[in-house]
Order: sequence, then C-alpha cells, then structure tokens
Amino acid sequence: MSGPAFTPDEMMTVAASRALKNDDVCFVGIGAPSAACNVARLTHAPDITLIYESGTIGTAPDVLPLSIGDGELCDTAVTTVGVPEMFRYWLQGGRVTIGFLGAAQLDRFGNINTTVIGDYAHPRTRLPGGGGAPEIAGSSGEIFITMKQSLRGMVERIDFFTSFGHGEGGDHRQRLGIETKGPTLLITDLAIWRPDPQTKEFTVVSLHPGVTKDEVQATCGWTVKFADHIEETPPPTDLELTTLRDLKARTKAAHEGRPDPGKAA
Amino acid sequence: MSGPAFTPDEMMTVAASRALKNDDVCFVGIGAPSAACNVARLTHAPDITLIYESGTIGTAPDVLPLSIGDGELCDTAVTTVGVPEMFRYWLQGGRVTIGFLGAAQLDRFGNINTTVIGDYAHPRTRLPGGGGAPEIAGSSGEIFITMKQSLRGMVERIDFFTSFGHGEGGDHRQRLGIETKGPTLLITDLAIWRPDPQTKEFTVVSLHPGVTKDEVQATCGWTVKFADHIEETPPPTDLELTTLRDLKARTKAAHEGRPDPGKAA
Amino acid sequence: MAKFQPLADAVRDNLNDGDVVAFEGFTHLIPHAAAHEAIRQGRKGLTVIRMTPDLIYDQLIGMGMVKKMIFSYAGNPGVGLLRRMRDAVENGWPQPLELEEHSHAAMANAYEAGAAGLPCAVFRGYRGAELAQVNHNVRSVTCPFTGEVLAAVPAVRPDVAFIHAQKADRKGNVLIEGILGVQKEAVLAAKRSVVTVEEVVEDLDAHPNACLLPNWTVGSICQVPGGAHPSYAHGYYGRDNAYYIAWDKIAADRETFSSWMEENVLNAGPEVFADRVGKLRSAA
Amino acid sequence: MAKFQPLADAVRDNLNDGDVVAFEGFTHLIPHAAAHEAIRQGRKGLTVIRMTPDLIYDQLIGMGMVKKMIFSYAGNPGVGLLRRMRDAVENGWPQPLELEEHSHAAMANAYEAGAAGLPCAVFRGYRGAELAQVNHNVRSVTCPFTGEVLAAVPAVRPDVAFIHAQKADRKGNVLIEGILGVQKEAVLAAKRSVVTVEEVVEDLDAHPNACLLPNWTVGSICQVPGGAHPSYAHGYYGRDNAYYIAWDKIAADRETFSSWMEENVLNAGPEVFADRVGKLRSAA
Repeated sequence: MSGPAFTPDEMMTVAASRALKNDDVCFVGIGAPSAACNVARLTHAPDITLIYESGTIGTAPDVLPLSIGDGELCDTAVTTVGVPEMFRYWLQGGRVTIGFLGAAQLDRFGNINTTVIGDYAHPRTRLPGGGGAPEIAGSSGEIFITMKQSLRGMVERIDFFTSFGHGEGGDHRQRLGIETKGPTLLITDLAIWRPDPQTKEFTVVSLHPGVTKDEVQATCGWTVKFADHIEETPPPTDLELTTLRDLKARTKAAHEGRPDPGKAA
Repeated sequence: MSGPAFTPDEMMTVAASRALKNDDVCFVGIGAPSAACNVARLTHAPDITLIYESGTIGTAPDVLPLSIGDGELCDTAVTTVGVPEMFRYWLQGGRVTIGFLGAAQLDRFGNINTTVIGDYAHPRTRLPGGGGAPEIAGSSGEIFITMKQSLRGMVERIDFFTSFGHGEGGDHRQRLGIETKGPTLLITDLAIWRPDPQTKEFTVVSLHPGVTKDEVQATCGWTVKFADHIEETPPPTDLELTTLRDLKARTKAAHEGRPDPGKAA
Repeated sequence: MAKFQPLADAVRDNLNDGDVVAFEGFTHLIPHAAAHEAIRQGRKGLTVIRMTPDLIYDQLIGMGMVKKMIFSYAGNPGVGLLRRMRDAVENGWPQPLELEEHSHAAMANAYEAGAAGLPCAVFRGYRGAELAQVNHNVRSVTCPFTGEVLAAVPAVRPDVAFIHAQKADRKGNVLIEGILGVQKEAVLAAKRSVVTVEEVVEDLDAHPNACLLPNWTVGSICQVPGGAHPSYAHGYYGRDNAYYIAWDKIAADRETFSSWMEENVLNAGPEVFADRVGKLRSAA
Repeated sequence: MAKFQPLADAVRDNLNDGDVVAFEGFTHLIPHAAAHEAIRQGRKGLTVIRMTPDLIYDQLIGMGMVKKMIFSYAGNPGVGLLRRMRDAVENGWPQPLELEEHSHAAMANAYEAGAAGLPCAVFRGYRGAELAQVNHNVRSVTCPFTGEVLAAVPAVRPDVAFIHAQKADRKGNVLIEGILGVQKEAVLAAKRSVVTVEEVVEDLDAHPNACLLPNWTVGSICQVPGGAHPSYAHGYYGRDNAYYIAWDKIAADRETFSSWMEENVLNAGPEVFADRVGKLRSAA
C-alpha cells in the first residue's frame, strides 16, 4: 500500500469511535479513548454522554483535555459533581454503559496492567497505577480497550492485575461474582478484536486496510487467534478523518503555548 | 406573684436560649427548640450556627419555620446541602456541638419517646416517630431538651425508646459505646434540670421565678430530685422578652394568611 | 431518555398496582399533583416510601391505596399528627397499614445507597434506639479495621420515584435547587421516574455544580405549574402554611376527608394547581 | 473559626514533622503555593495522601520530605510518569518511599468516610484487582441483607488538609466551584485545615447549593492569587499545560531538579504565583 491517506493511529481512533452509539454513557479514560469518544460525539453519536472521572458529566470539549480534569471539560458539561459522587452514584450506580480504557500491558483475556513493570514491591518501572480503572472495569456495562500494538504492551502474562478483564478466561468473571460483561472489544492500530464467546480470548475479527495477519502477530506477545472469517475494517471516511485531524489540531494549539516553568528550566 | 410580666412558656424559651453559646453549632429540633435557638441568635449569640435537618446550614430566619424545611431557612442559610450529606458529613461527622430536642414523653434519664403511646405493634396513639432524633441524640456533642411539664409528658417509664438519653442512668451510654455526652440540660416551663454527675438522673438546679418545688413535682410523673442548692432562674430581660415576642408576632403574621385548602374545607 | 408527556399519561405508564413507590420531597418540592393523579387513577396495594410522609401520604392511605409504608417521620410538620394514617394504624381504616419505620439518618443513607447501587447503607446510628429492636431491617456490620459495630439498613430501590423540580430544559435535563432533600437519590435509586416541573425552558442557565438530573437519568417529565402546592418551589412560590394547618381539621373526620377528596382531587385535574399558588407567588 | 493569616504562618502553625497531610486538588485547584511553602519550611517524615499525586508530590518526594504516600494515580496527567517518585521507589533517592496504593473509587470513598466520621468506607470494588492482595488496608464486609461481599478501606483522616479555592468572604466562608474533586471531604476529614484562595470578597454571592465550607469548618485562610498554578482556578485562569509538559524534563534529572527547586521554590515566595498566571487569565 503506497501513500496511505491515513495513519494506523488515525485508523485506530476512528475504528474505536465507530463502536460507540448515540445513546451510550461512556466513562472516558485519558489518551486514545478520549480522542475516539470525542470523534464519535462529533460524527455519528452527537448525543453520547461522555463522563470523565473528574466529575464532569455530559461533557463536549472543543479540544481534547490533557488531563482528565481540564477546565474545558467542566465548561462544556451538563453538570459537574464531586469525585465521591462520581464513583458512587454514577459509576458504581450502574449508569455507565461503556468504560473505555487504555493499557500499558494487556493480556489475551483483557486484563490490564498500568501499575508496575517487574515485581510490585521492587518494580523495574513504577507506572502511575490504576486510578479509576479497577472499578471502571467492574462497574461499567462493558469495556472497550484501545492501544497500539507492541511486544512490550501485548504480553503473554501481565506483571500486575491492575484491572480485571476475563481473568483466566471462560466464566472467571462470573465466578468472582462480577455481573458486568467486561472487555467486549479491543481496537488496536492494526485490527479489531473481540473475545471468543466461550474462552473469552481476544480474537482478531477485522484487519485494518492493508494490514496482514503476520504484522498483527509480529507486534503481539501471545499467539494470536484469528477468526475464521476476517473482515477488512472500512477505512476512515473523509468526515471521520477531518473531524479527528481538526480536533487534534485544535488540541495541539491549545496545549502548546509557551512553556514557562520557572527560570532555570 | 401577681400579674407576671411573662408567661411560663416565655420563661422556658428564654432560659433555653441562654444555654446556647456564640460558637455553638446547634442542630435544631422543631417547635420550642427552634424559638429558643433563634432568640439566642438574636440576642447574645449572633454568630451561632443553626442547622436544620432539611440541609440548611447557618440559617438565620426572620420568622420561625412551621416545618424544618420552610423556604425562609434556605433563603437565609450560609449554604444548603442534600439530606444524605446533612446526616453523614454534618451530624455523623461530629460537627454538631448541641442537639436541641423536644419530646412527647421523657423519663428522668433523658430518654425520649415521640413514636407511640402504648404498644408499638398496636399503639393507642401513633405519634410521628423519631425523624432525626435517634442519631441527633447519639452524634451531637451534647443534648439539650426542652418541653412543658405535664404528668402525661414526664413519665416514670416511656412507652418507646425513640432516642437514647442516659438509658438506665450511670454509665449506660459508655457501655453501649456511645462517646458523646447525651442529655446535659432540660429546660421546662417551671425549672432548669441537669443530670446528676453519677446517676445521670435529671435534677432540678434552678426554679423559674415564683415556681415552687411542689408545682414542679405536681406536673412530673416521677419523684423529682432537687439539688441541695437551688438557684432562681433570672427572669427574662426586656431585650429577651421583646426579641421573643417580636419573633412570635412576625411568625404568626407570616403563617396565618388565609387558609385555602380547597372548596369543601 | 426523558420523555415529555401529560401527567395522567406519565402516571399511567409508570405506576402499577402493587408497586414500591416514592413520592419524595423534604418539605420543599413535594409532588402533590403527581400523587393526586395517582389517587385519581386508583392504584392499589402500594408500598410507599418517604422520609417525611405528610399530607399526600395521609391522602393515599385514607383513600385505601397503601399496603405498607417505609418512613422516618410521619407528621404534619409544625401542626401535629397525620390523622388518616393514625386511623389506619390504630383502627385499620380503611384498611390496615404495615409500617417499616426508620430514623432520618437511616432513610437518607438508604436512599444514598440506592443511588450508589449498593445493597445496603452503613452508618453510625440507632444506638440505644428501640427501632432497632422492632424493625428487622435494622442490622449491623463490623468495621474490619476498628471493630466498631455500625448500623446497616437495606438500600431503598423503588419501582418508581415521583419528584417535583423547578425546571427542565427542552432536552429534558432537570434542575433542582434550594432544599434538595433526597430527590436526586430517589430518582437515581428508582427503576422508573416521573418529574413534574414548574416550567420548561430553553436553557437551564445553571451553576456548574447545580443539582441536576441529566435527561438520560429521567423517565418522564410533566409540566405542572404549582404542582408542589401546598408545599413550595424555591424561586416560584412560598409554602402554604395555612393549608397545612387547615388540613388537620379536614383529616380529623372520615366523612369530611372523603368529601374533600371527592371535590378537590377526584373531580379535579393537574391544572388546578397553577391557580392554587397564584397568591403565593409574590411570597417566593 | 477561620483565621486569616499569611501562608507562611498558616503552614508553620498547622504542619509538623511526621504529620499525615493531604494537599488535595483533582487537576483543578491544586494547592501548589501551599506545598511550596511546606518545602521552604523543610518539614520531614510526612505521610502524604492524595488521589492524584502529580507535580507537587513529585517535588515533596524529590526534596526528601516524604516517608509514605497513600494514593490512587501517580502520574503527570497526559504527559507521563512522575520521575522523582520513580527515583524514590526504584532507587531509594533521596530516600525510600513507602506506598499505600488504592483505586480512585477506594480513595474517594475513604475521603467521604473521613468527612462522614466513619472508621471505614464500604463500596463495590477491587474485584479481581491485584491491589487487594498487596494492600493490607483493602478488606471486606458482608452485606447483612444480601450476603454480597463489599470492599472496605479505612477512612482518610489527615492531621492537616491543604486546599486551594476560588474565594472566601470576609467572615471566612469558602467557595469552591467547577471540578470539585474531594476538597470539601479533605477539609472535613482533617483535624486541621489551610485554604488558600484567589481572593477575599465582601459577599460570596453564591448559589444556594454551592459547594461551600462554612467559616467554622476551616482553620486558616490565606489569600494567594495564582496559588494553584500550574493547575488552574475555574473563573480565574486556565491550566498551564505547557508547564506540565516541561516538568517532565526538569524532573528527569536529579541535578536539574535540585537547581530548579532551589531557584523557583526555595528562593521564592507565595507572591510569585500571581505573576505566573498573568498570561493565563484570559484563557480562564
């Protein structure tokens, strides 16, 4: 494929945005999920309710927030509640249909690690930790995950179970008394994956335009399962691509400014 | 005493108001406590914080509310919070110094009944119930009680323990793990009572002007204990009496209006 | 997503015989118009929940619609007792009434737990209080860190909640302000909800942290000006205290009550409420 | 009753070596000026609590003031990791750092329980999450009605809480609006509290249900315009995202960090904050 009209990253965001419906209530993780959720809102899902853990409900930012609590989120929200209420009434209350998460490490069953690389007590790399993810993973109706593929990120065994996906697979969630669906969708820069109905192992169901099975396997740390019938992900439409690029351009302009962190910087 | 310049009811309210300090945070029960608390605020305790269970904090009503949630309370409050927050952060949080309660039935240990007369399952008279009182009695720093004396109201045994005072007396509160002081003051239309330090039985420490021990005993259903040295309650000052009467007059004018409960009334 | 509809339709669509229902309002914003519509539709066998059942629950009980009441203070505030409720409890008229009685703290926590999707509420309460002995739904849990024994009550999870609010915007977002009570919790805890509002506006123009129910959390919205009367709506009209005082006499006698209900509820409609608050509007 | 005083005095009066302290702020209203004053006063052996420790906790840790951190997300939001915190955890520089790690839901509930005077918080959480195995302060209680096993964590009860707010009135009542975080809870849960504010006004002119700390709930109030920078104050100035991005480089190297702290914190005072937000005011 010569001269692609879009990058793998753009394909990932657009494919993720398509998974959201107009009547979804989406708890938005930061980074890639935030872009996807807002592209959905600006294209086919204008009435989608986006919730950020800062307490902003029904937000409609004109630029993507750098953090989960930028002023833009509050300014454009239907209402903003305190953080205890956010986690009690809105997430735990069962009002979120989709929890949208990123991951530092992911395994084939949708378990996520954003806590440490290495041993918990003596980590090689101390990552930020779970934040809202452990309860987003448990209380949202279902979980979508989006991340770029890499051998470091998609691993046979994650170093720490920050948030629980399907555990060891099969009915592991039910055995723990978790009634929500857990991960039902993984969107990477190369493919769309859905859990096998029985084993719950993520299975490639659609390859993005021009991507081969070998490329997917080469950037994934476990032996990839491919569906019998694999679709090709429709490429981004002009509207999707323009919307995403405009959003990113507005965001870049808003976040850059002149850094001024003191004299010695 | 011929031609008293004030009624026993007025003396009761004024005596109760004097027990409140400028830096108190007072959870106000309805009826007599509400008048006393607002007389305190309008005389010697201008900065007292009055809290009503409707969520109004730091309220300063110009007329007494008929209910615990009249608009006047919200209009004049520093802030108004939801009722769950009121009971969790403000009462249970230990921020209330004085809980001020009335009673339908009271015993000598400050236990209160506002639930039923007779058997709980088959009551002779079904009263309104406890409302906020059970936790006001437990979570406030101390409890003041105010009521008019009567054989029906001040009884040897209350029919139902709506809110716990000193139980059977002595260290009964501590034995139940309750760390607050419980009832420390009873103001009736005839006298001021304080619990005996050991037995916790309410003991008359001051008689209102012109009141005799016999009158106190004649309107109390248990054998009254009198302190060795009994004071005479100072009569209401002109300021106290004027403040109370003006408040009552404003309240009467505001509450009366023309009743219009439909055509057939 | 909130659906705008006439009150009669909203009550018909949402309230069934045998339902567990909360008409909430803490002195302020009591949904009288909605309760009167429920009375006209003659629902039966209801379990009614409310922290402060006052006139409308006295009316529902007196009309024989209520099997059980879950509550924490049943009085006509500042006036006296609820005479129709007393008649049901003491004399079984027009039918016996089962009571599940709590403290305010317990009920407020139970609504909070319902909104929070929890099975129970945990708080410090009921110590030495006899309700803990007569109500089997007062239990305890032990703090796994300090060993303190805390009270536990089941979460409130009504089939349907009715509340009255100041306004909704055209999208169906609902604003409540002033004394908030447990109305937000009642709606979030309930399976279905009906909100009557004073008015529907283009834009709520609300404070960023205003108490607000987003349109997707609300079932039906019905515009009923005056719909809280004789309770009040902060910013619209004041509380009709004289009406509360007068109710005491109406409810004192079965026949007076019945004929009053006939004339003022059964033979009336939601539109009468706007007139009733006319002269109270200046007082707001 | 709230006492108005200079920031240096408020920090000196309220923060002691070995204290359990929360500098709270959820992206919005982070009390940077107060933390910098604590750094200048060189407090040692602190246990620091915060849901989202970011730059100021990176700074406190890098300056060797922190023994233990209780938290739920330690990152530079949208930028990356906290490099001073990593250096302490991975290499023990400048001293080892003990971690008590929770989820956001747990921390938010723990603050709520602290404000509510409870010994522990009860919620549905940590299911299948490994933190429950490495953190001995994650325990459980069983619902006495349904048998459901719920998570329990100890209430947060700091010795002292520092927050930044938009304004106080002359009586000392404090207004917070916009993204509220857990600041109200932090102050109500703490034994002592210091609130820095953008301005002191005659009258807050606030909505009846605005998030507000009455003057008797607050210890000290210090007027520090810009005191949240590089965080922001809704209605006053925007977030300095460029500063957050630049921090990543400063914190990457021990010497760069130390000389930056020397120049911008140790040799500065609270008055520098007003200047720093000057150009961000239009963006608010």
